[in-house]
Amino acid sequence: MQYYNLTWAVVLVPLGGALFAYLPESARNAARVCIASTAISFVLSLLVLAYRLGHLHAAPYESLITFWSFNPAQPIGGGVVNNFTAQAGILVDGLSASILPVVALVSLLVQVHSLGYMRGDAGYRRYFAIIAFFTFSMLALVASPNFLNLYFAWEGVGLGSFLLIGHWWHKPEAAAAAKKAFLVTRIGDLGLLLAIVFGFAKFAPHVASLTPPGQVSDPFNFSVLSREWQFAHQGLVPGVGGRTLAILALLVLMGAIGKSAQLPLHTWLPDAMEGPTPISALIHAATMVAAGVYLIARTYPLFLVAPHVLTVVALIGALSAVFGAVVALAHTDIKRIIAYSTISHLGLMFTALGVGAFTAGVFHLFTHAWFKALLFLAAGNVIQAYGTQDIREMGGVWSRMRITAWAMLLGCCSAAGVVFFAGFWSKDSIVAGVLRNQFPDGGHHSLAVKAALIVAVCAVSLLGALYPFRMFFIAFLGDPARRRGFTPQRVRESPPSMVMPVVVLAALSCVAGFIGISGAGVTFGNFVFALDKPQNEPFDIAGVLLGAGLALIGVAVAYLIWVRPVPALARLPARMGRLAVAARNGFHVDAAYAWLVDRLVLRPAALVPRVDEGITDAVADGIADGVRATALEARRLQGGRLQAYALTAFVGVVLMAGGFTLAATGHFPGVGATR
Amino acid sequence: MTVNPVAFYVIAVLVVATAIAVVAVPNIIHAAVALIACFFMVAALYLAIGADFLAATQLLIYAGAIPVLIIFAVMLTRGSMRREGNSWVRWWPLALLVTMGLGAVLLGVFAVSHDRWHRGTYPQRLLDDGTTRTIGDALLNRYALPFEVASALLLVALVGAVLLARRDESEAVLERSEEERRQREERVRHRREERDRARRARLRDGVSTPDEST
Amino acid sequence: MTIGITHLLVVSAALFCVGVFGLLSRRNAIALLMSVELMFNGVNVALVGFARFGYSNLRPLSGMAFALFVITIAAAEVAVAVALLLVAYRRHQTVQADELDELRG
Amino acid sequence: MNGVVLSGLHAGMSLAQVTPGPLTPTPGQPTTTTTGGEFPTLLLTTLIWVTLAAALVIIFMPERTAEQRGRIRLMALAGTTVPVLMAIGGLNYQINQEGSGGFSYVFEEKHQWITAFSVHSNYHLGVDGVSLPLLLLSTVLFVVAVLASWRNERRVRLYFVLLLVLETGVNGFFCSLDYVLLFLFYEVELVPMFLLIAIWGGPRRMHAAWKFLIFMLTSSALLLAAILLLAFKGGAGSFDFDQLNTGLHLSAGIATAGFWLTFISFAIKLPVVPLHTWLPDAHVEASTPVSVILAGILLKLGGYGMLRVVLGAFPDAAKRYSLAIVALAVVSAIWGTLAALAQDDLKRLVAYGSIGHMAIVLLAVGAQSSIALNGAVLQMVAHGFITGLLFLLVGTVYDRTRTRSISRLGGLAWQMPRLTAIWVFAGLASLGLPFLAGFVAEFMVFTGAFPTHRFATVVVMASIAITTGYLLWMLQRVFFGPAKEAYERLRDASTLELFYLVPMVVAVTIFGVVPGRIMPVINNGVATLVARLSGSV
Repeated sequence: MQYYNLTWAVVLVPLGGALFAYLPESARNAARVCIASTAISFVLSLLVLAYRLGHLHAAPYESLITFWSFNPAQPIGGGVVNNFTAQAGILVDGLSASILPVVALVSLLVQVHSLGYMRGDAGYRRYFAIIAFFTFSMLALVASPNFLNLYFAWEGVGLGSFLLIGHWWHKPEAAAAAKKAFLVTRIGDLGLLLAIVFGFAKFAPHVASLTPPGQVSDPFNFSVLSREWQFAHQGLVPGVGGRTLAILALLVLMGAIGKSAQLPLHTWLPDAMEGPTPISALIHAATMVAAGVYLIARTYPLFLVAPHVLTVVALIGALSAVFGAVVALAHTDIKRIIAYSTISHLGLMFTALGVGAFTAGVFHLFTHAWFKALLFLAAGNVIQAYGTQDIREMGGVWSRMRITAWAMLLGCCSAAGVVFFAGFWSKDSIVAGVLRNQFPDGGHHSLAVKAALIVAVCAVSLLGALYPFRMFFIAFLGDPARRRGFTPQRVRESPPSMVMPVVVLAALSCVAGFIGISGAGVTFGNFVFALDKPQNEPFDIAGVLLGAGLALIGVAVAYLIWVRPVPALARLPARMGRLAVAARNGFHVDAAYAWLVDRLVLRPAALVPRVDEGITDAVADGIADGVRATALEARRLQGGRLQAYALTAFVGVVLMAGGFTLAATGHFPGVGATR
Repeated sequence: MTVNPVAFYVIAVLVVATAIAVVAVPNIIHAAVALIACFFMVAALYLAIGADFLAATQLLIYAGAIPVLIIFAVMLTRGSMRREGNSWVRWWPLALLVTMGLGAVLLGVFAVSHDRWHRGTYPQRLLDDGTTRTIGDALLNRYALPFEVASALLLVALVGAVLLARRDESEAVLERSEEERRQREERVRHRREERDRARRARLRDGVSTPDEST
Repeated sequence: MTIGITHLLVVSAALFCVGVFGLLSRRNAIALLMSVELMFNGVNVALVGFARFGYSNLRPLSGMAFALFVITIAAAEVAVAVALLLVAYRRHQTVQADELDELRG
Repeated sequence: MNGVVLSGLHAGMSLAQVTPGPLTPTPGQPTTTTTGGEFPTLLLTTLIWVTLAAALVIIFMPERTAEQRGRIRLMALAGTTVPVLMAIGGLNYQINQEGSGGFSYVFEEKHQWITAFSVHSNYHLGVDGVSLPLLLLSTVLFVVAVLASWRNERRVRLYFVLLLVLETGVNGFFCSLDYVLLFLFYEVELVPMFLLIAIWGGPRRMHAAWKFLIFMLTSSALLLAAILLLAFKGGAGSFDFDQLNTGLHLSAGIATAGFWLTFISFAIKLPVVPLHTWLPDAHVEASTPVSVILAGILLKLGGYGMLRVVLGAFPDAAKRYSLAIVALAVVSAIWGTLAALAQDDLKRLVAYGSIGHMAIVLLAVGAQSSIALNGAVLQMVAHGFITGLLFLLVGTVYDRTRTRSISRLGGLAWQMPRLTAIWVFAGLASLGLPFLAGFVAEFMVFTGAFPTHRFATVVVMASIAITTGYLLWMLQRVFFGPAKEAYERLRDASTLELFYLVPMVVAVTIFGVVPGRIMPVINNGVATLVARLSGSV
């Protein structure tokens, strides 16, 4: 079990890399420090994974340190918990052990790629340090044993994305995009924070009552909470019923939606393309956006006892998947196409989790990491070579950047779900899961939901093949575009540091799916389970036929439109004019948000200081003026006029003499007679 | 031994009436005349209760000397005889109210005191032979020191009055100091205007006042 | 009814109050001066009354002696006051008390 | 450094072994109490008065030449450094005493003082977990303020004298365990602050200074009324906390009146909307170091008073009106953050932000649970450091550009990358990023407040989103984007600036990463309050 403590190193070594990046003299060496730290982390995470594979059915391993806590004399008073423990640590189970290497490897490859991509950048050192920090945050998130630790890492990921998207801070768009990413995801984070706080309020008294005195029991801990959720479902926790669980699950979902850029909190993701392209790869493949899906997977026991929320998860996922695919199809900016494809794929994962296909969802997270990183890094190579992001201005990549183009082709195949590529296995298990549409607790969706989900998944299967190949055909196979000041002849293959990661990722995109095939000894589904039994998705022939068939149709259609135009089909894009424009604008969600923020926040905000000046201050001033006026009036008594003084004096004389007389004769109220 | 009530009441009414006339008549000269009448009546009151020496002093000083001074003052100040120069202040009802309050308090005190101020009986000897000798005894034995102080005070006051009223020197000094004060004020005003002008100019040039403390 | 101390005190109070009213309500400084004299007389009446009706064998006629002091001081006061009045008049060309506001801070 | 101080303290303890015993006051003879069996100590007396002594010395120092002014500065620095060492030492001692301290005050000093009336007053000092962290905050911020005033050349002597007198007032307030003493220290702090704003402030300084003074005098008057009410109607015959803050049975009417008087008094100080309008004006017109003191420490007098006086003396009334308190907290949070969002002036932005942050303290006061109150103490410390840092940073920008208008600034990261890094750090700390001081505090307040006041907690949490918005938006507009020509020749952080900025950064980080060290101490102090609130004492 001590072996698992390597996970501490897995998590902390990149943080050390980030800190030590400021020691070396040259920025190049700083980058090497960061890469080395990530590499160490990756190797160690593989060791942990290997050990875990050897002990498949062992209990999850936890190691904790306490940050701050207090246990006052009276632990519980009137149902309100007075003790408090904040812990951080590591949790090693199938889920975290399998995701840790993915994060580390993607980060490692992205950093290697950045060596070339960012060459000569002014913020070279900062860039690598922040990537290392970002990696650390994501690793810590994956290895979190409790909600608090998860939230720490969650915010660390947000911070990392803020700094990386805003890496080119001198570009106003980049600065705005960084702000937007942080802000929008933080709105989701508040949901998560609220879930934590809410969960504490609901479960901490029960946890405390179960814990023997003198022992620390962390009411944020996932294992503790899993037990509690189950208890609550059975009605054993006082004050917690189905509604509470549903609210909790919805709040967690809100956090997940924000980070995973699902509708309606997706708007930050396309803007985030203002960051350097390798950063996009990092954010989209294995870190930031994956965190939301990971969160749902991690808290799946909660969702299982709140089945209605699972329906919401599935519907949001399906909606986002279709939305992402449609918008991706309309865009011409290569990075935005891939960005919207991320929304789409994450939507698929949500759908899978929502219909109870837990393994399929996590599996797609796993395979998606490879091909999405691949697409972005390859796109980065092309962008750097062509100096543009518009696919219409590229063309002819195939003949000039052979390796990159091959890699991109493989990535597109994988993304489209072409048979035997990585994406195929995971996507088809999702399709199968949606067709079966069940989750282990025996819940089920209504017929309408079921039908909607099936339609959505089918549509995404088709469109999901269409848009990557549209991009590929236009940008790579099309004729070299004629642009002023640009000679396509000078386009060369990228340097080795940028090609190598792409090749590795391409290889993984091809083969990584095979571990998901059921029947083999240690399959993904056998390994990754958060429940008490393996969640192995049976191989479903209907799903394969449907998913793979639609994918192939999509590829074929793309071919017939953009390579060998068939008039009937080739006219389609032109007919879609208005829809395409709307889609390119993200269906005006951004504008709607801008309008809402302006009306609901900015305008009232502008009003507040005016109210302060006009009313709050005016009242204060009014009181002050009143006092002042009285004082001025009183001052006239002191106007230097003798008679006024004399009058005052005599008033005093009258009052005092009268008072004394009354007092002396016992007629003054409250004063006893001294007669 | 006793005081003739009729005489007392008549005199008392006259005293109060003339006193009211002093503050009530608008013409200052008329008021001065009423004042003299009032003093006479007070003297009569003293006589009526058997204070002969006081009555004589009252006549000499109050009815004789002081009104003369006052009439001189009236004559030396132009305008004080004009009608508009003798009006009442705006808030005279307030003053009346306060005065009535004062009177009420005094009457109240008298009412609750129940005449308990008697120590002894006024000896017939004083009524027969007059009070001059006894007062003289008191002044020169028991109250010798205050008597001397009072005389010194009177002397000093009169000398002071003469000094104050002398026109030439004091006036010149006053005028000089007045002039100096005016010049000083002028200088201060000038300096302030200068500063304001400079500040306005600075603001116009877009330079805010520097924050010197940081 | 025999005339007693209270009768004199009432006269005294009446004189004093009339003086006070004059002091408070007249504008002319000379009239003020006269009002003050009325007040002095009011006090004197009381003092004499005490000497007459509150006779003490220990200190015979002290009240009248005090009244004499009051008269003396009143004389001094009037002299100084008239002198001051003249000075003020020369500086401000007025004897209106409410225009003489030199005491203003 | 801590070790040295600590060993010194231990040495002092062994030298002066006095047998602890119950307090038996003998009239006419000063008595010293040693609650908890510690050593008799002059730690707090020294801590409070040493700055005044330094001020007295400075009064007699000439300030004609630059050298002489330098000596004055050094003297002021020395005068403010000593209390820091003592506060750290005291805190360290408390941390190491964990578990044995119980519910009592430490470093107590108690002497009969005013015995002339029927109600007695003592010179009674002492600290517990509520005041010690704030004492640390205050002493540290004063050193920072002295350093930040190093370049001031205008009436140096008077300036530092006022600053040191101010410190005496503030530290005394945190240490007082007697209402008369507390009130006197509360007043002592007013005049120096008034003058500091009125003499070294911005263009509208007189207006701001008077506004500050009037609001504060109102606050004092209400406090005084409440103290008199408590002392004379409480029937304890004393102004001492020992009598008034423990088990006193006030009639409901008196308790209600006292509660509202003290609550409004400290609500002005905290400040709570709608009594807050003095704060933006005062902050904007005050010079940088004075702003730091104002936001970093003076607001904490309000928070400390809320805990110590409002909850300490009127627990039942506070429980009865907790909903009103929470409602005000909600209004303040939303109001302050929204107003901050609309500001163009950097200082105003931070000032309004402070209102939002202080609303979190108020939320804890309304929630009255152990966790929330722990969080409130920590929030005060965290906000002190973070907002102090922000004001210092605003000062650095203003020094260089002569403007604080966000719309006129832009792209400053080009010229001052190091300062930008610290700015981003401070902004992130202010918006409550984990592992920085603000988060720990906010999280605990939310956790503690949620079970009893759900809706309010949710709304205050929503205000955190607005906080994020205005801080990030400000950072974006001021520091990022293309460089502006007007600011081409700005310098980056100077050594002096780093000398006081970096320790603040370190402090914020330390409080965020290892709050566990100080938490038991705070909890010891809060436990007393909670015990009273729950009616068990």
